[in-house]
Amino acid sequence: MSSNERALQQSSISRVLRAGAGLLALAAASYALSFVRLGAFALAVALAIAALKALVVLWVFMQFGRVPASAKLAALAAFFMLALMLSLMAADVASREAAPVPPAAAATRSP
Amino acid sequence: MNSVRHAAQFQSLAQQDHATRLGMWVFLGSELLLFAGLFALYAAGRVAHPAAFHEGVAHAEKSIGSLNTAVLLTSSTTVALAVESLRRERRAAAVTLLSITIALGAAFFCLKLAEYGAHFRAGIYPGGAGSFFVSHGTPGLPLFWTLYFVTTGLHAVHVCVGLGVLGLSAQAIARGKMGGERAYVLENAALYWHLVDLIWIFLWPLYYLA
Amino acid sequence: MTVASEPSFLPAAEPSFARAHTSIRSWLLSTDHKRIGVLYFFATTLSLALGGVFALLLRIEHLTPGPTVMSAMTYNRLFTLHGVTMVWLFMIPSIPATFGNFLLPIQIGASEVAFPRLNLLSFWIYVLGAAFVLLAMWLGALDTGWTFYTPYSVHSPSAVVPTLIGIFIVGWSTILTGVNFIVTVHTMRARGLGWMRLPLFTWAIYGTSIIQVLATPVLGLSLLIVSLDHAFAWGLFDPARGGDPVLYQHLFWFYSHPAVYIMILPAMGVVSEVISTFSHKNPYSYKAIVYSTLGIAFVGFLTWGHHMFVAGMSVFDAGAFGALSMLVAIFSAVKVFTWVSTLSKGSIVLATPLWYVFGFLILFMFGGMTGVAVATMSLDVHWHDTYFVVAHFHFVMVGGTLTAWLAALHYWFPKVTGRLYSERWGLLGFALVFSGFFGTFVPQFLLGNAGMPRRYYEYPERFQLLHVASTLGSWVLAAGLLLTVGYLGHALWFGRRASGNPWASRCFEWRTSSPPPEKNFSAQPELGLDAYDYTTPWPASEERA
Amino acid sequence: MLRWFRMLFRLPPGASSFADGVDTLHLFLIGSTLLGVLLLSLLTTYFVLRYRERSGVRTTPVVLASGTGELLLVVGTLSLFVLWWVIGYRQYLSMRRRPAGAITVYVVAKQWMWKFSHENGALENNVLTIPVGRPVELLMTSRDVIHSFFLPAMRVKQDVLPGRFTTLWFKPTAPGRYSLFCAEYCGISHSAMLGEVRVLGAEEYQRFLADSSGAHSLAEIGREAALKHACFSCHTVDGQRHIGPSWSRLYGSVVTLSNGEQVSADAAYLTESMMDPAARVVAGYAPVMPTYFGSLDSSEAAAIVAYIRSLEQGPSSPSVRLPEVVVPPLVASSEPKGDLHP
Repeated sequence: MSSNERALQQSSISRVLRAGAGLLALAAASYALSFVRLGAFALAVALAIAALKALVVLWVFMQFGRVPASAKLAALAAFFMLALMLSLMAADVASREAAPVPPAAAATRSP
Repeated sequence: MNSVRHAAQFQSLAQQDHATRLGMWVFLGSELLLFAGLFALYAAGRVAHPAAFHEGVAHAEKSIGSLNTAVLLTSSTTVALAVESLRRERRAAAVTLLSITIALGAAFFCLKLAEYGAHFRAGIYPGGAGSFFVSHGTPGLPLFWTLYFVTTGLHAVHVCVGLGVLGLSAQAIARGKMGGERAYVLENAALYWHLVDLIWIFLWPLYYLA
Repeated sequence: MTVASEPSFLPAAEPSFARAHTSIRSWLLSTDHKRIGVLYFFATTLSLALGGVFALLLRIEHLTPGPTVMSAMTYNRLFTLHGVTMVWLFMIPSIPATFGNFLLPIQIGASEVAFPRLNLLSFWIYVLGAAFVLLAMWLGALDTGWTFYTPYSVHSPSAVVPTLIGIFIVGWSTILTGVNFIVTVHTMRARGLGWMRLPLFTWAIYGTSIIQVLATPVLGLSLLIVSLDHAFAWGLFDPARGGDPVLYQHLFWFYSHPAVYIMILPAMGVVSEVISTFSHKNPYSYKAIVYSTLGIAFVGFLTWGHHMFVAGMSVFDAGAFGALSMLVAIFSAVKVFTWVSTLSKGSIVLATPLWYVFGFLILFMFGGMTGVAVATMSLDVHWHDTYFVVAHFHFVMVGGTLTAWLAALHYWFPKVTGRLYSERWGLLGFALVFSGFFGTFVPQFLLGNAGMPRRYYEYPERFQLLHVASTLGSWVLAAGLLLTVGYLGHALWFGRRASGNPWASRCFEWRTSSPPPEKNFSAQPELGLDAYDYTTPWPASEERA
Repeated sequence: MLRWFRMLFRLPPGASSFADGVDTLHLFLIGSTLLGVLLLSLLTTYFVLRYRERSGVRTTPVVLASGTGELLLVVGTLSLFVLWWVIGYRQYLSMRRRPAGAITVYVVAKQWMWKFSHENGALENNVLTIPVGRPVELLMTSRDVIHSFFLPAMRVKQDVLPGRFTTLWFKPTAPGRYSLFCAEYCGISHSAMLGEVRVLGAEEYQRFLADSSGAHSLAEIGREAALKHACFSCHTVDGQRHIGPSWSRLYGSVVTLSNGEQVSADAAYLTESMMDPAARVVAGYAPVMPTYFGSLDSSEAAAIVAYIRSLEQGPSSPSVRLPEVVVPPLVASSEPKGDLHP
């Protein structure tokens, strides 16, 4: 088949080990950061580190770079659908105008 | 080791390798979307009840969760190493590394059960049942915990499936049925394990850290 | 452009796929994609018959405003079963699993799908899922409607959980078939058959598989959650515990709107094939149809909110979904324009498949435009959950997919069975089906305008006339379908023998014998001549039915 | 023109301010659909007749799409769709944006009946009486599953959700009796959950208000409900601090919350504090108030808000005297509580 099949075969062991160590380091950092009072940024920082770890797993362990193009497309399409569903559902809940209780026209005290 | 013949419908082993790899990635896409609904419910729930989700995270078993993260990340590394050693025809190393991965996966599962036990003792049950919710009345708190149980439960099921698949691969290598040419069977099993790890990478911050 | 060499029309030396092995076990456990297609055909046709019986009972009940033949409980269970059986057991698997399985490998010049054993496993998973749904029917069925809206679906005392498990299992069969077809098209194409030379039916099945793989897991999840809520009262959507029923509707429609495109895309593939073959002409714009297929497959995911304009969704989301829904409608319009333009300067032969395709065009234009009408937000406020919406989706599902399924049945009947059906009966069948369909569902548009809500056991007297008209129409439609079963069954044994290419088509599946041998092509399939190149004359040996 | 269209397409006569706009868009849209279908059918018939197969000729020239023709059709159709979306969205917005000064009616949908409570305390089951010509706003919630308030003649519909308030407004333009349907499947008697909206002339409506308002203003009913739910065990009405803030001079005043924000104690804040007390706690008070969600339905909540509002000018002066006659128990309170599953 194409040459990239052969390239998939050999990926250096030290690269895998370094990636593994990096992942554990990132996890430790995220754990440590969770004790710091970051307030609103806490979730953003944690998710950013998680995204970084995810990229390492995808790129080094799953060799996303050297996978056939159609497989890359499938993965990206799935991620796009996840993001689409998540954003539109959260937007719905966020942008829902709360139904105010109109001031009860008290019969006695209305100005 | 006899040269492995490709299945009838394929013209060459490379085409079979390409097909199974593509099939696996498309299947991983559908697995990701199975969890997408739960992440979407978390996002919508967090927007609707920010206070409840903060309180929920505060009561999570952060230590067990973080230990589980370390366990799963290490198992991801060992399964990747197993794939590399099988590619270099070092079967014994591959089998040992796979056994370590399976052991770590089992450890993750046991830790998860222990964590559930801790929650039950604390009176946290799915559906907002349990004494915990009597004293903690924040609206939306039962939603957080039910979502936690459903998401981590479904993830635990996928961990078990992953363990099964890795076990079968290890057995096949040990019995010599899977060599360098047909390494893609182990690679696909490893891909599934990496997906399970990827999902946990995002579960951990959402339910334990922030 | 090489003039085609002698194609293999002569009956193949080796026996056809149906004759190769004749034991029951060889059929039930066969990994031959053609046999699995035939197995799916019988399973889905049984489901169609079952769903059709439910529909007829519902229509009979509506002959009078009050109770007619059944109680409210039975009626509520029947309309739910009609929905569940038709959507998951017939509409979604019918064209992709039956004709997709049978024809996809042949149309790309391959001998088999990429994963034959997985293909067989998908069929038996479908049968297991259908068994669960039948078990639920036996246990008293459920009365939540095919949408299972919470909180009612969580509190309903009926057999909700077995049905949801059944649909969950059928869902997995759809995903595995989708994965199988995507990999087949990507890796098993014959040498020299580029993406832009694939037959349009293959493109339609490929687009459908993308939707199946990406949308079905979300349905699996939402049904799993409703099952847990129903069984253990976990209340993930229970407002008292922080949940929100509208979120369930988001998850459900995220699957269910792409699901309606799973139902219509294969039908569009059939129409493209039939129009090109019977007008013996290249499609007016091959690229337009391919890109609109892919457009529908992806943009179909963005529009699910138009089912929830009055459900309590925020105004911002409602506006966004309304606009996106208009975008997806344009792809269907492009297809209709392209089909009609393909007819010009052709050499048109009027046969039953083409009659069904003309029926499809009329009904799909009505159905599609009323879809755009219902997606127009202020009009949807009046029409939502009324018979107008029922009429709209029956126009696109029955008028669209069922009509295209009948067209496919007649078009590929010679290829699958090696026999020819009689055109006269075919035309009569079409006339009954088309007029019966019109009689059934046009009154329902008017009922919807008048404000008759859907899923009503009893209704005010002023709607009775239209209901009676609709019921009479449904009897004519049923008669047409029964007649079709009759003459096609007759043709199976007594029909004239069909050659490899009775319709003088250039598409690849007509370049092998009918029915094809087990490995699809007796010799190496020569696909040099394009699938829609009607400029070179085909050798004289090609006879016409 | 519209009259013909409504008669031909079985549309009910328009009885609200939305009806004409919606029906005109409907006519424009369905009209162009019919025209489009007719044109394409004629074109297909012409092609079939013109290009029938001449005996044996089965080869045809390759005809490739002209880019511009295709583009024109696409852009034309798409602009038509977008135009419909723009008109539709504007009308939808006007349906969702509530006018000021509308008559408010609280609607409680319950498995298989509608309960209306007017501002003057009048309660009606399955029949809603409103005046012609004045906008009316319905504040709706459900006690069990999802229902949907549907008035075909007014061209309005809105799902009624449990655990949440949804609103719907319309301005009736013609007196008469209009049928009310439940449009979301809600169980075995979904098709029996019918109702009626009676639109009266101005003076009949006043007569209806007079004889149906009973002896008590909403504030008095509110005080009654507050007594029943033991609000006074934590809240005083004469300005003194207690476990909870005092209700005297509370309505409309600006209160500082525990997180330092300032918010005006209007009806929305008060209702939210009843349903979700911990959300925005006033500074200096412990968040110990239990939630009343589920045990206090919308009409009682509105009545309590009215009572708090009646204390705007100062401590509860004797002017709010309860009449000697025995106060009939609130209809709502006699309902069996908790038919919502635990």
